[in-house]
Amino acid sequence: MRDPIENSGELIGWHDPDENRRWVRENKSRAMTDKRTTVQEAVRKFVPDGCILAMGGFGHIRIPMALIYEIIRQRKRNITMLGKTAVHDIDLMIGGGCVSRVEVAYAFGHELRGLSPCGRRAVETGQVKVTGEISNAGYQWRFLAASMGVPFIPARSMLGTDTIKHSSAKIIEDPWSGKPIALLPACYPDVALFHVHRCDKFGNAQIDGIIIEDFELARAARRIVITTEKIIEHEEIERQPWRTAIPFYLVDAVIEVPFGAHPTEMPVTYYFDEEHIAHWLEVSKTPEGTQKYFEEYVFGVPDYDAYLEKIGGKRRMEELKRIMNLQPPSTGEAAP
Amino acid sequence: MRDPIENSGELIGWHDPDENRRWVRENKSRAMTDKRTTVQEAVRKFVPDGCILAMGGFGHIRIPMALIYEIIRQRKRNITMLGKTAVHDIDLMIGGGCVSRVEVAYAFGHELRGLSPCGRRAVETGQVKVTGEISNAGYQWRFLAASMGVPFIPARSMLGTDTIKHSSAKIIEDPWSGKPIALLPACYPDVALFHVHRCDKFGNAQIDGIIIEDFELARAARRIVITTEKIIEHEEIERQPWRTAIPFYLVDAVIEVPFGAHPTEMPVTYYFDEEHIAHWLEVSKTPEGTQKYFEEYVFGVPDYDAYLEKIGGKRRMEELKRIMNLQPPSTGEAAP
Amino acid sequence: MTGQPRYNLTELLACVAAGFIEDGRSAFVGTGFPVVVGMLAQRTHAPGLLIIFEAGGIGPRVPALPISVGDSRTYYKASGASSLHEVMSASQAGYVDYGFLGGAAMDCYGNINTTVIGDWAHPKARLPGSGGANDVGSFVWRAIYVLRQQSKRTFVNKLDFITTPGYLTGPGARERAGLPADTGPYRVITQLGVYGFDDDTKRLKLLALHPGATVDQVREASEFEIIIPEQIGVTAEPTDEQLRILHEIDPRGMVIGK
Amino acid sequence: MTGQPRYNLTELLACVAAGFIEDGRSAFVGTGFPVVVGMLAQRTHAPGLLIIFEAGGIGPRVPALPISVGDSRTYYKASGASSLHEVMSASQAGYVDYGFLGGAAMDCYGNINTTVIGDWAHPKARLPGSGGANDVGSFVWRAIYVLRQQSKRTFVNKLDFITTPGYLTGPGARERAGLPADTGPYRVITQLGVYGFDDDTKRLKLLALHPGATVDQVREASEFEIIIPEQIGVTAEPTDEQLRILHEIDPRGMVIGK
Repeated sequence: MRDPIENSGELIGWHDPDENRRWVRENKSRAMTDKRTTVQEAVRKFVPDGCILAMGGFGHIRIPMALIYEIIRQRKRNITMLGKTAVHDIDLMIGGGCVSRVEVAYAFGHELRGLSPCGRRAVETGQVKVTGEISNAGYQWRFLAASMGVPFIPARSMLGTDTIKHSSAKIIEDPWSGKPIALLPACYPDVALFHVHRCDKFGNAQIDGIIIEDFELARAARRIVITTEKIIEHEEIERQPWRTAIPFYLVDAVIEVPFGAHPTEMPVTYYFDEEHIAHWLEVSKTPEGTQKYFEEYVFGVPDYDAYLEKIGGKRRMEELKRIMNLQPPSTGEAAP
Repeated sequence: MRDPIENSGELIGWHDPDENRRWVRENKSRAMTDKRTTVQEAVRKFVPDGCILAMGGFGHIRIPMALIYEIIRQRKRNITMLGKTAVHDIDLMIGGGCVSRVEVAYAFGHELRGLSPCGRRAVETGQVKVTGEISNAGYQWRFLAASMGVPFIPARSMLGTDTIKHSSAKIIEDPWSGKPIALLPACYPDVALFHVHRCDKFGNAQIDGIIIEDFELARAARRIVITTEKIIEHEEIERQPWRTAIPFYLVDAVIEVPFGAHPTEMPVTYYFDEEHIAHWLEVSKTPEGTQKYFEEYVFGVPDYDAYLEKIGGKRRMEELKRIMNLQPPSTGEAAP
Repeated sequence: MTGQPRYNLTELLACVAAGFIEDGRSAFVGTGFPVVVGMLAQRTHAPGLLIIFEAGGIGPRVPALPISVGDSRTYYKASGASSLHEVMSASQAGYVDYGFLGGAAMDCYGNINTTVIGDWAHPKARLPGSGGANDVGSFVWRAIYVLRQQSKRTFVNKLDFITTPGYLTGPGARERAGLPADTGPYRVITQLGVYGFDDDTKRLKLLALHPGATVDQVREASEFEIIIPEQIGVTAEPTDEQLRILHEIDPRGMVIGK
Repeated sequence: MTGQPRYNLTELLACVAAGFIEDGRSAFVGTGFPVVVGMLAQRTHAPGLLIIFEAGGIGPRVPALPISVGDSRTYYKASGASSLHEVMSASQAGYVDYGFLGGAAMDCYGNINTTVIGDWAHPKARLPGSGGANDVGSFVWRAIYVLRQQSKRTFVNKLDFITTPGYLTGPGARERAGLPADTGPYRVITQLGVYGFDDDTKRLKLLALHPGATVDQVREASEFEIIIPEQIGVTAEPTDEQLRILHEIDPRGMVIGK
């Protein structure tokens, strides 16, 4: 068998499976204990400076914004961010000076809404360093490897491109077909943050809509913090245990944060706050505007409740719920 | 890199990923068409003599018995059975003379109920050949590889044992840690049969309770036949699309068969028919008894409805539902 | 003819792209333009088209244009709302026929850059990276590119970065690299015309010109030489029916208004 | 003492096995005896024990003894009802502390055979194979064996087939084979006593005798030499409270009646 082809991307978040098993044995309690805490305490305890961080959700979907604002408020520094399609989250955290490195599947852009002024400025001036490139499926499968406790997962994408050359993947010959195949190294984030629809106080979490990468990510990360629209009784989990997307023994902290994904979308619950996202994209065109945004919405408010009041409070959130619920089939007769 | 260590088990169900992709492209329609048919027709069309066959469910759980009886009735021959924990299903099909080969994770036993007289007789006399050994997790991950369209999945079990020596796995050095790791080859069954709780006429299927290996198996098999307790409207699928365990484009045939798992368990719906299972274990101790069983319950009845009548009809099925629903927490006060 | 033209460029491109979709097949769509193309195909000649979104939406009846790839509208009245793992696996396993891609720049083999302008370590401009594009370009049977600003700056001799594979360095290069066999870019649609790839060289080849466009314009708007065959088609103009449906799909002109 | 003995062998073994379970840990349990052990531990000193079933049940309040590994009772009032992939992955990743195994025969390194008696290709007796046993024996931190018929036929010099790994050929052999580090059989419980494995040689070592059993009986009931240390403990007898709970768990004596 020929030697594997190495690539030049920095290896982020990999551990020898035996080392990670030992860490799990010593640090993850299997006891079903009450894990409720506050956003402040969870960030203080589980998001240290210099950690490798990943967000549940995807793009502008189900992003744990209360935790992200708190990370900025606590002025966390030197975070390595997993850009597993990281959009609004990474943009704000870069603006807040929290992020120094990022491995990129997708970052510095807001999909249809345009590119990120803030994120691009940071990477083009060298404030933020890109450690390597990967694809969305590639990241997903790095988490799959970690969730399974194996050192890698094989994949057939990225081959032949500069994306793989700047990744931490290796290429071997498949011993059955003899064809080249990429091996994607496991990625164990130090901490992953999720916002979910429902969760009991032990951490058993339910998610409606697409689960995106959260199944694998939750099982890959060493520490997990969950914010939830609602804390439910354990009995509700017991009634349909097959709806549990994240079981309690993976979870380190649980916080009830209604509307905790604003201004991103909470599937089937409330829609994007397009006005607020547009506001951010506008003001973040300059460092001064970015700073002013944080003074207004992060440093200038004591907590997430006060932030929600600031962006329009209950009335605004009800509007966003209404937009989500409307979703009329487009008839061409009338604009929604 | 050292050459992989090869093992002696026969490679069952593996295809070069490109060859399988081509097969999928040419043979699996993506159109959402009405796939309802009969048990007779589905078995005739999708379970040819000599095929590689796997069952959804596990052990005595959610086994598509109507299809299995029909396979026996149609006197299918030379089937290679994937013993991914195959219990009642393989035992009957061996008794019926349908199976000539089996790859074994678990077979020839009925868990707590004892060993399989019929299955053991067949393998000890050479009527049925064991092609290789594997573990339950190993089989699961062979299906995972196929479901992902990759040639193998790495795993850390079986290493160092005769189980792996008699498997089709290969052993390489993990190019990151340098430690030995097993590569489990993808397994694409020719056909997999499932019994589910709910399914629309297009094949979108919901499963309650544990899904066991069915997520991966359904995505690994080339052909899929689904029997369902109930055919539901597509609108019911649309209401909670995140409950779809098997999406329609994987499915080739759909048949409504209430109580289609008897005498095995349909999770949260009806319990094992212990009396019937015990009867089979008793009569299958001799070839004559086995033959008599088939004459009575398979060849002697035209179809599954008639079979259900024979085993006690609606009254018996209501009893089994009641046993399932009871499930009182054990108090020690009274036996259930 | 006086007054407003009957259709704009986006509408033309949408109709052309939809025309490449066969019925009873499946397509990966991103947000924006590709959704419009998929919905147009569904409402005209390909009602049995299975639309799949990268983050997990499977077979939705898209009620209104989704803004994000994971938007609830991507699994509204869907057959499945699953995961990136599920749909990427299905696509790696050969279940997805079409995928739509765009990009900042393309070379003659259909390789695409969406990562950086300039040097990777010290970029002049940093773009978002692959996202799911590399996966789509690696896995789908027929990738369709829509690049509406064909010019010497977008059709280039050498890319700063190959984010997503086209035919890499030419015939057989994808297979030699380990990518799934028989895949690759199928059509490239720009403001000037429609392109395919030459069977022998896997280099870009003009297939048809849009109404009013010329071969000289095509040649002029590319750094590399485009193969110009003897026979060149002309793109069909959108029908009134197609335009009507486009306005039904996107009544506010979020996509087709651009 | 007259009349019936206060407890039978199964009850003794269940209490001994439960004693090895620390609180706040997790255990893979199969059907039958291991469920009884897990439930007993939960109802005595280890209320925080997380019980996991191989087919997907996570943390159930088991209402009555399940008959099959996938029985609905394995996820009755559970935290999760998932998949073989989920629980096997969790266990491969180090989340599962204990696992219970049995077998037809064992050698001095704790390797187990549940596959064939005689030659593999032409077996005298065919047994069910690994099932999940190899995975449990490979992945859990501490495997606990219950082999209630210790004899020269079950404690053998050479197994016909190594289905599930013990310490393979001795110290370091598991790691050299690629199995997860620091795992392996922890305790072996038979009708005669409790065994561990010698740190230096990884060979079976007697730790404690059950009430009434002797070292001679232990030696006699093994083909291989068992390490007999100077200090040997005596197994504690089941308390009345433990027996009461066992009868609560298994009122019909499905398991403990045997």
